[in-house]
Amino acid sequence: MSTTTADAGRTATAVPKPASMAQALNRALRDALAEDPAVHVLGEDVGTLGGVFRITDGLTAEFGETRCTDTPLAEAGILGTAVGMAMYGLRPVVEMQFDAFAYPSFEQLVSHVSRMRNRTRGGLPMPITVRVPYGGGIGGVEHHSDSSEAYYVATPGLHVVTPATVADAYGLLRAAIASDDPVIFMEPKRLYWGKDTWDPEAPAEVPGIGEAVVRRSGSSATLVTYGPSLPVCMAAAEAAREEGWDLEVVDLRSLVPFDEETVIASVRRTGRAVIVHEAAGFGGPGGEIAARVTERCFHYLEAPVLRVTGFDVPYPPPMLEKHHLPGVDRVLDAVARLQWESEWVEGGGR
Amino acid sequence: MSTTTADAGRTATAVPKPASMAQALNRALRDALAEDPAVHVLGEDVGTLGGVFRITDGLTAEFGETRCTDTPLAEAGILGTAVGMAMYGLRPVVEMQFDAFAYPSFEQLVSHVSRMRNRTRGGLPMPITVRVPYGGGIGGVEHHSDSSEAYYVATPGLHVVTPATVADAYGLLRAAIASDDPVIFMEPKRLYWGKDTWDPEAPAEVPGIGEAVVRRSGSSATLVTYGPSLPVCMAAAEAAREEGWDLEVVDLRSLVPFDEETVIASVRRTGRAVIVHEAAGFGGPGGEIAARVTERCFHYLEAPVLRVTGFDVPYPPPMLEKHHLPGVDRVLDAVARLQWESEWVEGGGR
Amino acid sequence: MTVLEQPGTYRLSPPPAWRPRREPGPLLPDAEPYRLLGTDAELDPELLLRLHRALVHGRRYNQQATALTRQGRLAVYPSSTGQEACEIGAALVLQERDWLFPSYRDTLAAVARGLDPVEVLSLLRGDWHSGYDPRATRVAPLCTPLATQLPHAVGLAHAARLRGDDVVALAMVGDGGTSEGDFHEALNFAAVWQAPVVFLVQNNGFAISVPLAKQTAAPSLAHKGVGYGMPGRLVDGNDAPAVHAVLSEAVERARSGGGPTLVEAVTYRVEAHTNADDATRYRGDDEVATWREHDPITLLERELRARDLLDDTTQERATREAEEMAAALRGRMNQDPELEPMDLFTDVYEQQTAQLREQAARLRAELAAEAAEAAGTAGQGATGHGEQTGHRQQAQGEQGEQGPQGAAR
Amino acid sequence: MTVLEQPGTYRLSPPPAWRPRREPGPLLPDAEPYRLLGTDAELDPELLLRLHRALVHGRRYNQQATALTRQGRLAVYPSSTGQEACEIGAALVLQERDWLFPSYRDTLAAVARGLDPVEVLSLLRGDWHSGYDPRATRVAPLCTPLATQLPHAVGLAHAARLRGDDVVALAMVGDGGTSEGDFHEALNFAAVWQAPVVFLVQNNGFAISVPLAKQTAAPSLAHKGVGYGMPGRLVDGNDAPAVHAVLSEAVERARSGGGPTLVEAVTYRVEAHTNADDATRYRGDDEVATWREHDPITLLERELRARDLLDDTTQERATREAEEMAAALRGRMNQDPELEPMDLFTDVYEQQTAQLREQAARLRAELAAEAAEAAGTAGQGATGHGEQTGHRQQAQGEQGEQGPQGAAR
Ligand SMILES: Cc1ncc(C[n+]2csc(CCOP(=O)(O)OP(=O)(O)O)c2C)c(N)n1
Ligand SMILES: Cc1ncc(C[n+]2csc(CCOP(=O)(O)OP(=O)(O)O)c2C)c(N)n1
Ligand SMILES: [Mg+2]
Ligand SMILES: [Mg+2]
Repeated sequence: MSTTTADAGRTATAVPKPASMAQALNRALRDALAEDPAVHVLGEDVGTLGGVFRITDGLTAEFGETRCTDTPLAEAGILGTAVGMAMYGLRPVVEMQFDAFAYPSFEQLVSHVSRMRNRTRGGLPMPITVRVPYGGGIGGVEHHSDSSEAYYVATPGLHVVTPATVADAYGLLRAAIASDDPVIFMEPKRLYWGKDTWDPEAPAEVPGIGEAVVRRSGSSATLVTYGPSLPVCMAAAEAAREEGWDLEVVDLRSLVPFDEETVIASVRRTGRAVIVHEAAGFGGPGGEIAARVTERCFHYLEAPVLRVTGFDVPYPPPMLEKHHLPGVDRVLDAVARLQWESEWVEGGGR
Repeated sequence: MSTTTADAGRTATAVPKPASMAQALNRALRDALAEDPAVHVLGEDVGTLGGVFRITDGLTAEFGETRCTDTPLAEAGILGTAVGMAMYGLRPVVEMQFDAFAYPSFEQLVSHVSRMRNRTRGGLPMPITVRVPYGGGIGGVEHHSDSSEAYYVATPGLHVVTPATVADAYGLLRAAIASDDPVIFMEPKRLYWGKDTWDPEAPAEVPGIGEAVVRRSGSSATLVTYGPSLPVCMAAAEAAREEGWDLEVVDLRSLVPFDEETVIASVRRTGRAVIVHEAAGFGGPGGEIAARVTERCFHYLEAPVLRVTGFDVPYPPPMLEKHHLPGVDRVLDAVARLQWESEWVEGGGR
Repeated sequence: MTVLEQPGTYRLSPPPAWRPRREPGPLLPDAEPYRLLGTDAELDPELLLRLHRALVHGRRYNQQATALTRQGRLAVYPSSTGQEACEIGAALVLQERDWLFPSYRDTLAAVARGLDPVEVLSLLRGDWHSGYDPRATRVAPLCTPLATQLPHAVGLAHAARLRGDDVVALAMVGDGGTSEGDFHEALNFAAVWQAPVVFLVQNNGFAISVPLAKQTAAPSLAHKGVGYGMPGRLVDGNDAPAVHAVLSEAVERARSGGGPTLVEAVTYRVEAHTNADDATRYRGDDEVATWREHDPITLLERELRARDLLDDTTQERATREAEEMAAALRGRMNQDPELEPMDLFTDVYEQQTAQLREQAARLRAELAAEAAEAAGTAGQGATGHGEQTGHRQQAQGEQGEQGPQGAAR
Repeated sequence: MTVLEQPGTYRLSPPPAWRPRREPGPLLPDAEPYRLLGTDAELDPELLLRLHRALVHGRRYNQQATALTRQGRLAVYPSSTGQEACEIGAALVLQERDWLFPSYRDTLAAVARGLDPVEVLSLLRGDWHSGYDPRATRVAPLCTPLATQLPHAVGLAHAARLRGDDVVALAMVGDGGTSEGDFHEALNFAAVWQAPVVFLVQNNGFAISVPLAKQTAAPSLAHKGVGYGMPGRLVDGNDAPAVHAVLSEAVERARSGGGPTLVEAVTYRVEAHTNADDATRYRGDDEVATWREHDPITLLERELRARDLLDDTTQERATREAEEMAAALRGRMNQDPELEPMDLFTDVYEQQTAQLREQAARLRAELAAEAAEAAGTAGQGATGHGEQTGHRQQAQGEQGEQGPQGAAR
């Protein structure tokens, strides 16, 4: 990359041009800082360095050290002080350096951030955005590729949002920062550098937090997905045409709130569904989605809802990750298992 | 209670007599300490006090301070030092004082305990038992009644075990301590003091970790449950007779490994299922179970698998908890929604 | 000036030119806890009498709250009997605009700050989590997970400073709580940011049953300050004017930009950990007796008498007022609190999610059914899990949402 | 004797009789980092030469590993160039039975301990997580989550002591890592249990881009020791014999039951954080240049020359041996590692769960299909996501498991 994120943002232009998700996120932070003096960015290396993924590039230079602050190296401390800042009316945007490095802040998140509004009867809302770069596929070594969303999804009081497009990266991050509720904003690392046509000077409006979007219409079956698995599903849908399947792809965009209506409408239409995510299957978000879809679409379903997910193992080392990550083939295999033949063989045990 | 736990254990007798889950757990720890010098109990107040629930009562007196040790007040430190002890060949049994107070140790659990065996190719197994008193219904104030199992279930590499009977409390805890894998041993607080006929001198063998048990046979529908919700389901099954339903109740006993075969066999037999747990529904273990059961029982099912769970809210204050906890009525309501009429009304939207 | 505002000054030089980044000497606590009672220090009589009255009230409040547990009016009460000088000191040194961050043991500090005692006791009564409005009272919710409120205090103090407000945060924690990682991270952030915050450690000798020496091997807890570059101060926690003086100085330092202070108050938890605890399991009466002789009220009264500041009338008045306060509290706590089950669903999010709306509707229906049943009960005697066939009947309307047509299958 | 073995000695007495629980003085670090080079201390010539050879090797190892990242042979490499004296010192002071707990930056310490460098580099190469057997080598897995390995070291040292084994654990952490809660909890446990463990903090001035003064306001990191009741020692981390001496003494104290020590070695990270980092974003060349003049190898060679212990021949031999080591490493690292995708499922649990068996079977089938396809590819040129209709066909056999009979619906 020769243009830095900051440069790209500063160049005024009316013509939409390719931008990366990293650039859109940077721009969202910049615009939020500029518009609202209550917004403060804090985290490890977010200042001079601009973050290890350069998402905060240029912010300290532009807004000063007190608006974009390098903290001591302690995630519970970062989130805990953010709670205090929010108590005083600020809107902290916290960066966790990697998925697995958010774990030290888990107690603050579960015991305080998620409950503060409720326990104080609305007295202390927590307008905190926690940015968590997550997922694999970037060749990261151990502890750098976790898909940790299941933990957040199971915690009442949090919003869990994850963009899969450049425009959503901007729009959803702005919405997260503007939200008076705590938002876990999960950034799919491997989509950081993918470019899309997007005009940083006129960022298009996107649907808000809690609205799923049908990224591709289809009639044979629905792929329900989010974040890093959206491109996989789009590619699978493309490839499926060769096999005669016309797949619909729903991008959830936020896991909490969960847009049940959009998903259910799609599955009722197609009668079949596969849920795709990178997080381990067992106990992952896919189970919840499958259960919910099934409950409300039972008699519309031609086959059980299937899931294609990461295996139920610790995230593997980079040289093996391709075997772990749900790819196009695995998605198509699952689609194939959606009982397309009208008669089906009587099953024995496994 | 006039007999203390320790007394009850020491009184030799051949006749089975009532014992509480707390007594059985205490006995299991005592027997494990006596049989294997590698077993060490550690936690906050586990020594002289015998733990706030008295589960470790008398252990320090009997085995000395180095076998049952009061640690400094730091859960990450407790679990982290247990990791080191396990690396040296010991078998630590860690007590977390309450569910929510295990959160500070979350990073050690996820980043180390659950992965150590895998990352070292079996070189460093983690025979650690983490005892977590969990769940509500005991009038506990904020942060004392969490059902945190969803977090553990979503973490590959951990076993998640939870007894619902006195005999299981003993048998499963012994099995957990004997396991070379890390076990999150979740103790349903509100069952601690319930008594059952159980002979502490001849603790009956119970099925091992990973085996579910059918606690009540029935033909109309299956209730799938575990831990604190087992008694609720048993009572519901009893009450359901009056409404003409003959319910089967499956006690999972361990969430990981998950005994798919027992559950699936039951649901295939009955054709209907309700999953009952206290943890919040959204992202809770019930979604996983429902998804899995549906996947493998799809054409056997007369109705979608339903769930009865805690609401998706922070655990409420004690005076309101009865409204939150899944009770007999809510279970029966769900059973009633299992589409018993052969014709069913065409549905509109919600 | 915070380090944030002085870029460039923070580099280590290579060892030949190495020097400590600040002088450690002034950060270390004195060799003995600071004490005023029994010395001939000049003391403000008005302050002494104010402290006395507050201590007497505080003691009575503790007794009354403990009594309320026996009557089933509180779920649990962690008493601060014997530690009143710390609780009162913390409350009195703060200005109205300052913030207090109490732990679960510090209801007395909140009450002494002027909060409604019934609201303060909500958590322990069990009708809600935080019974008062933190922004209105500038008292953070009573905090149960140990030491977790300390970083909140730092963040709030930092935020106030960034906004140019003259606000100090005072955070309370126990000796046991100092072992938690959050204690460490909070103190470190506070010192690096030079946040206007005061940490008050009440070293009452125990964390439930665990005595101090199993908690730390440090010379004192105040010695932890130097590791953060923060002054550590040691004070006799049963010497009310000393606690007041040390905390006042720390608050003043914080307010004037001098950064955070760690104060260790050496005191003793005279009662059991809570009403549910059995302290005889882990300590003897002798130890308790020794400390009872060092009781904060006794010590202060001795001093007041010695200085001719307290006569029987004044003493009796304090006692009488305390009795009145206790009676009022008792009276109000003997009322059943008003409960609203639907509150389960309010304030989980700013706007209820669709899922929560649905769950709320379900609970509302249940409550309505229960109410209807209760209304009918007098005549019919039905109890238990609702009417016999109620479940079957009730479910009819809800079915069929899962499919287009029965025949379609 | 650990505190566990002395019940009764640990009570606080009321303030009138208060005294520090141990004398703070001896716990505090000296005012300056300990230094041997450039002094006229008596030094063991053999040790000096051993250190020199190890430093030269270590530097070359760092360079080679960094070069391997450019060739795509390592996913990432965090170099310890400039910090070799600390890495080597840590390795050399340990007995075979002792344990080393390295962070991700400390591959050199593991290599200097005698481990196979290719195995040590597994994590950073990406073929597996820990490439060596920790029990066989008594080196814990390289640890990425900061400071989290410190409590492991404490637990292991404690366990060894309980078993009566004469084992010391040495744990390494960076200046940034000292801010984490786990650092605090580990040091506290170690001191309370008097565990035979040594904590070596390599203060290299930065945590990635964050300089020390944004990390702590303490006089030095060694000053943190007193807050745990543990001696804090400060050493010039670029003075190899000084590092060796201070660590030896600490290891000796631990071994003889004297408890843990916190050692801060003041050093500098001369290279970027890793090959992926751009250090010019946060520091100037001047600072780096200053520190390069204080290079551990230069300093040691100057001393050796001054003491007539190093001639050109010896120096050349060290360089030549280092080159040989580097060439061998290069050669081996240029081989593709053998990968076994099915390893994903081994050692997750002692026994595979039913779910994992099923998932393993699925991957095995995929691999077989891929292999078959690859075998056929040469002739047919098929690529992409398998054969065109492969998915439809393949799925046939697996269906029907979900129901008793199609007709039954
Ligand atoms: C994180 C956490 N772990 C454990 C507990 C359970 N617990 C409640 S009070 C207490 C002891 C606290 O001791 P200390 O900090 O000295 O305060 P004190 O009770 O003496 O006021 C413990 C272990 C808790 N509340 N939070
Ligand atoms: C818990 C955790 N948080 C964040 C990170 C990301 N990270 C990796 S290295 C690093 C800086 C470490 O600095 P320091 O401890 O001084 O060690 P050094 O790199 O200088 O050797 C950070 C923030 C991590 N590895 N673990
Ligand atoms: Mg205490
Ligand atoms: Mg560093």
